[in-house]
Amino acid sequence: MATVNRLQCTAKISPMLDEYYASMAHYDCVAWCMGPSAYEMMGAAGVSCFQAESSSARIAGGHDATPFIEYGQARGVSPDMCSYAKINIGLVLAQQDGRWDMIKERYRLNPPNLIVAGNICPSMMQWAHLLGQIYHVPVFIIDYPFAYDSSIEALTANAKYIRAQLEKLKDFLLKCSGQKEFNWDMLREQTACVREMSLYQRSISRLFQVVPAPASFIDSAVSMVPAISMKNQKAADFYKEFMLEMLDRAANGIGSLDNERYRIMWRGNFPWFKISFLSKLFAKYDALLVSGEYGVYGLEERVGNKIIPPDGFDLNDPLWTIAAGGAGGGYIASYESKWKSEFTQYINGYSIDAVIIQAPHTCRPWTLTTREFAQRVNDELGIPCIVLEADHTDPAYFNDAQVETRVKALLETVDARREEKAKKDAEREAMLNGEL
Amino acid sequence: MDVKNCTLQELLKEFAYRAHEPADAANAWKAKTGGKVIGIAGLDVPEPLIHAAGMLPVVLLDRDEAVTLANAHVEMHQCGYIRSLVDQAMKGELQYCDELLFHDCCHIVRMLGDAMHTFCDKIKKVQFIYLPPLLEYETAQKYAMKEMRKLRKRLEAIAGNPITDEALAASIKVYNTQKKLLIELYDIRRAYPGILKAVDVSNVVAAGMCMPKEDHIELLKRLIELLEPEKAKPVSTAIPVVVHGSLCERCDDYVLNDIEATGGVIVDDDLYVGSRYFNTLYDETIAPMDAIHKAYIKRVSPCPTRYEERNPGDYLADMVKNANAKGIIMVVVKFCEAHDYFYFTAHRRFQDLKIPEMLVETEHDSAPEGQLKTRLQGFFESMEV
Amino acid sequence: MIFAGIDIGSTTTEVVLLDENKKILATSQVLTGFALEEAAEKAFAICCEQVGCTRADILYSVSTGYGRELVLAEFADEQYTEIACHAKGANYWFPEARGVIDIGGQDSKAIAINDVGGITGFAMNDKCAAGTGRFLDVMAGIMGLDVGEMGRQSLLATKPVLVSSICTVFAESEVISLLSKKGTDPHDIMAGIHESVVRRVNMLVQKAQLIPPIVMSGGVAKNAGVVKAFEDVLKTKILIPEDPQSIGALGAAILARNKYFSKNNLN
Amino acid sequence: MASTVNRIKTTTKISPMLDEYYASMAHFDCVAWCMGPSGYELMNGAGVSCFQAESSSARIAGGQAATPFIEYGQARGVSPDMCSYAKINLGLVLAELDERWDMIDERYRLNPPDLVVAGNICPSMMQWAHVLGQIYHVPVFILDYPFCYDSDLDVLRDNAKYIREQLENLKEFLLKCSGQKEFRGETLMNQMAACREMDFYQQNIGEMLRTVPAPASFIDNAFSMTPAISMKNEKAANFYKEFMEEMIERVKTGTSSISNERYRIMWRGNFPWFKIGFLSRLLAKYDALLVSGCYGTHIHQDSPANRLIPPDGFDLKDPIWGMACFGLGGGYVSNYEDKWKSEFVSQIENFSIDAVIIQAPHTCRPWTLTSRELCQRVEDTYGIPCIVLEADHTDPAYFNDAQVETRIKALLETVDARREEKARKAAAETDEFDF
Repeated sequence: MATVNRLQCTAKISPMLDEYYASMAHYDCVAWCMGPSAYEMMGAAGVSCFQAESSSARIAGGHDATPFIEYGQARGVSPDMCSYAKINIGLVLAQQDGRWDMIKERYRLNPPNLIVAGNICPSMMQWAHLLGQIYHVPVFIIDYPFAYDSSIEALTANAKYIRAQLEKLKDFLLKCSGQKEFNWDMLREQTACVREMSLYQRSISRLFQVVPAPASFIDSAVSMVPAISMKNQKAADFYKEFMLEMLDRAANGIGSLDNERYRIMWRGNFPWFKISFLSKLFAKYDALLVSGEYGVYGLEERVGNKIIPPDGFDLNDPLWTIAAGGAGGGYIASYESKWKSEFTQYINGYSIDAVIIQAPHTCRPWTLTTREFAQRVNDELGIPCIVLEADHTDPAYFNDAQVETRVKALLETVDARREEKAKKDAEREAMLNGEL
Repeated sequence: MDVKNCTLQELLKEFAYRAHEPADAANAWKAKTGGKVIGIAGLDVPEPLIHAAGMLPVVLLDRDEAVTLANAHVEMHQCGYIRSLVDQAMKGELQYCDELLFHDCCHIVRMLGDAMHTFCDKIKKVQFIYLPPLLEYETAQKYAMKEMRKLRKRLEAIAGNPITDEALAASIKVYNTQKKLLIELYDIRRAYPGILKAVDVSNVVAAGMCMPKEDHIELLKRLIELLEPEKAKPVSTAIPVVVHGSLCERCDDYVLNDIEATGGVIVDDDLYVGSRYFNTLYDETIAPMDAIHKAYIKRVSPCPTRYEERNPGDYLADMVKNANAKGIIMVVVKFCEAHDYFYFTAHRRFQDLKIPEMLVETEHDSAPEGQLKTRLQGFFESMEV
Repeated sequence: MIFAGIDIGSTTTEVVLLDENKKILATSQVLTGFALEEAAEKAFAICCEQVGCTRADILYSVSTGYGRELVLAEFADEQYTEIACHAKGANYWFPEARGVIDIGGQDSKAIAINDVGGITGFAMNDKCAAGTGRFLDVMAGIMGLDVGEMGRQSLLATKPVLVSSICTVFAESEVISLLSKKGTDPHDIMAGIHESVVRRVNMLVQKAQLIPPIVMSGGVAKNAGVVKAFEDVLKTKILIPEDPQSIGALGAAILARNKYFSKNNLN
Repeated sequence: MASTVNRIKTTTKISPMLDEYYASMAHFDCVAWCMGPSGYELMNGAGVSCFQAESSSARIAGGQAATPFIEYGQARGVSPDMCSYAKINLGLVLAELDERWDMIDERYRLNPPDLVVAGNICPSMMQWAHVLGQIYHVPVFILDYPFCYDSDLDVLRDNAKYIREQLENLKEFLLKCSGQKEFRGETLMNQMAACREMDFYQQNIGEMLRTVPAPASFIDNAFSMTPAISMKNEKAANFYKEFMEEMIERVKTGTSSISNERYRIMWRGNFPWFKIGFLSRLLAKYDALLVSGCYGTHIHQDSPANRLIPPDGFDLKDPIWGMACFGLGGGYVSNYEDKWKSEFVSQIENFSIDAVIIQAPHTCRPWTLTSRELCQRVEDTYGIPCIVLEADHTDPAYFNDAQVETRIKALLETVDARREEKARKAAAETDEFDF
């Protein structure tokens, strides 16, 4: 039973975000965004952006998701829809019906003036269309082609396609906000900040390799938001502080757990409503999440880095930077590049003892092929791996007891393999000492 | 050839042939036994392990022919042994070896072995044994022992049969027999200066490094027999000297000949193809693995690539004294870096002890013109006053 | 009594005739060329003519130089190295000398000698041409001068440049790039060249542990630049015998005379 | 047109920082001369200060003062073919023994050793130490680094254990020499903490050199090795932190090391320290920049130390184990394939390299051997032009300005030629995604 030693700086996240959102209030043109929708460009075009998924995650995190899910369902929203969308739509309907009694102040929504969505999964595009219909506002969809061919040439071609769409998005945003000129300086400045952030985040993910890990991967997952939402110097400074706190721990051998015995990689997004349950559960068994692809930015296998070496940034051409970044991530990546970008690169170097793949019930792109991956982790890397059926924001698909059993079993497998190895080593030593 | 009835000249010719054409003997042995041939580089490869596995160890020597193919791969400022070995490999002259086994007798040789397959596709990955050079450090001694056990396992795998302690003990006996005969031969040379030309002695030893030990032993016995009558003849009046050097290769014939053509006679040597190869006997009173290990750490001649407290100059000074020699000639193979330090230390000691010493630097396939002779003659002239 | 010494070097062949009192009767110098016998024949003929004798009148003769063995049968009773002969020759002119520096075409030697011209130690360069006459020839070629002229001009140098390359080939391109550099005085380069030769040979001097007074023999002894450079490095006056090329042959003649005496127990 | 060079400002702090450090070492009255990886981290904890022979030789060469010492040694039996680090040192030592103060500049004077420690990683170190031991009649300790011909993890662990045992013995040896009773563990711990911090900054610095255009030159980087090697304290760590922050600032604002970066070059091997200035000017003249190399940046994923003690080879609970594992990494003791991986692949694949220069030091044969194979392999595997540059780390006799310039110019011309060819090919296929 290890005790958890969380990073101090994570406490700063929510006040920092509140401050940021406040600073956005003066925009009178709000875009609702789902999926990768070129957030960077919004400010420069006089548009503030509201991330639908973050909002749903926040609601789930506050254990307030179920009522909205059920409210929507009663009105024809399918239970199998992406739970981000389910919550959001349920909330929208409740608001439309003036059901303020069931809506906490902090979840209230500012109706959108426009909607932008990135087509990376079955939901985003349709979700946006549906909202457009409800609010009678213009919708802009950015299409991200499926990167079945991961050759640089093909990826570059895709990036050019995306870039061309971003040019159109720029004009669309200006039209909506009524702002004359697109503020390139602002965008460049942001891009520079994002690059600085990416430098720190790369270092942070490397610091997770340290044994014992100076932080829990959950710390960094919950710290995604500043990088996604605010893209300014404040955010950069936050990650710098994050990095230095980890470094200081690494340099002095201080770990996130006082007794780290199992290092685990987590694949997939998190059940945001069970974050603390999970970290307590792992700590109970001296286990720690130390890596995963979710929310980590700018590592080797990132497609953008291949198109614009080394880190996907072209400060003179921010749109190209955004386009390159979007040309091959997560859902739209091919099976093989997923294996590299979401598995091997977070296993090699991280001293991983076990891998957990989260298969969100309402996110089928994530779920498909998870069993193949699990098998492959086992066979090719010799690391025990389980698939955990859950969900990112729908509590209906999470069973505490079941999860604990699965995790416990996993760690027992690790023990078994360790004993096996120890036996082999002893035999070898005996041979060398001439005892055989 | 008919060993029993051959003349001294015929016998010496046979040694010369065996010394220069290792492939013939190796292939003949293969044909006869169907066993594997292991080409080895480095004085400290524990040969008896190979012998005991029923395989034939052949020491890879430099070949006295111009390096051609290798020049494209190995710089001119690598030692001749390295360049010659690569050249032989590329010319396909090592094809008779089923495996190559390198001991890192120096950092360059080990790197060579490690990269051999990249120099020429005729060679597959080379086997290694790493024996720490720190002969007097207990930790290193233990490491060497473990490494030898590892090698034993690997050799068993290659041979396809286990290496029993009995077989190993037997092999050690064979090696000691050869060593003792060579030691006897050297005693004769010290007692009767000039009884054999230095070049002939070099061939005798070289043959023993390449051909099957059992056959070599037969030739040696006959040689010692044939030397009996020679002892009656008058001994050389030239200036007796000791030769040291050429640590991984055959000391070039022209050096030995020039020494004996300009007023000197070689009465003892500390050469790789010479006393260094046989002067350390295996201790037959202890367990065979321990005997091999002991032979490594308790060697007779100091080696520039190993580390011992003793000053190499003292060892050589004693050799000069015991052989009643008047001076020593240090043959340093160019670009044998470890040897450069060894020489420097010894050189200073000779100066203290007032032992006349001359440095001869040799380079593969670039024999000097008159220069060496002049220097040697000058050296001997200076010893006359 | 007439005794002869013949020094067959790579470029020239010298013969010296002595009488029993070591008085020089005749000296000659001819180009060696390819046919060593012819050169020897010629050199002897010139000397014999000076003295008015034939080779038959020569009681004993010693050959030296790199061709010493090849002419042994025909022209000499015995052969010695240049080292032994230069030692004796230098001792003839300067009995007080304790060291001899001989820079030949192919090789350079530093010889430590005693009061009777016996070798007490010596050092000789390896195959590399650096620090030999050949090196100077090559460099003089680049400067477009002959060696002697380069020697004289180098004396005008104010601050010699450092020629760090050892290998002749390397040094060649180094010197060329020095020449192409603006503002470098060619005289300084020449002086640098001489210093580089001297630095090399000085290593031999150190190896053989030479102590003054030091004699310089061989053709290069005529190169004022090299001599000066040596005097600067060794901080001592260099003794130059008259006709330094013939020192080898002279030494050989002396050895011939001594050998004959000891063989016939004369003195 | 030639580029102007914009050096990293932080580097100017190095020499004052080092001077200050060496001054602070003065109070130790037991000095160890070290050559090769000789467990520096253990010295201070055992009351011994360490003098790095190679650094001193490099310094002398950097001051263009090597030749006289090399020749002085040679006249006394030091071979011209010895490692020039050793040649210079031995020449200097002999000159001091002969009291030839006239030829020794004040700042090169040596402080005779009380002991000598060497790491056996090449043909020189061990024997060099032996020679010094004989000359000064002081005890010698050799650390043996086994040749990793087999990079199987178990074998590597065996070797690391072996090195660790030796380090333990070294610790005792040092205490015996210094006469200090107890080994100061916390000194070692603090050093290790500082080392890990440095290591982290250096990784980031190395990684940022990947940025196009590169914010610094690899020469800046190689230059800044010394604090990491010699100092190993918080001061040194702060230096690298500052270095890193200057780099981040440059990356963020797109500031580059040379005004017009047209060729990105990887340098393999150590540097001719006496020609550093010449080289960086020469390269800038042709808009070329060294952006990567294996010298000075010891860190790479698959280095044995990182494999044995993931991720970075540090074990703060057992620092000596960490040191031991680190010892397995060296360029000389790793095998050919590992060399290829660690010294070439990881560099070329990550640094947008246009050309590779392999320095083959005349007096460092372990570096030199196989350099031509590696050169060919670069060409074959990556289609990147590569040359082998025969030079030397500290012996000026083997460096020829004119020749080097010609070779490098030719190399860059090859790059141009390949680019044109590529452009021609690209033009041939029309791009269907130009909107």
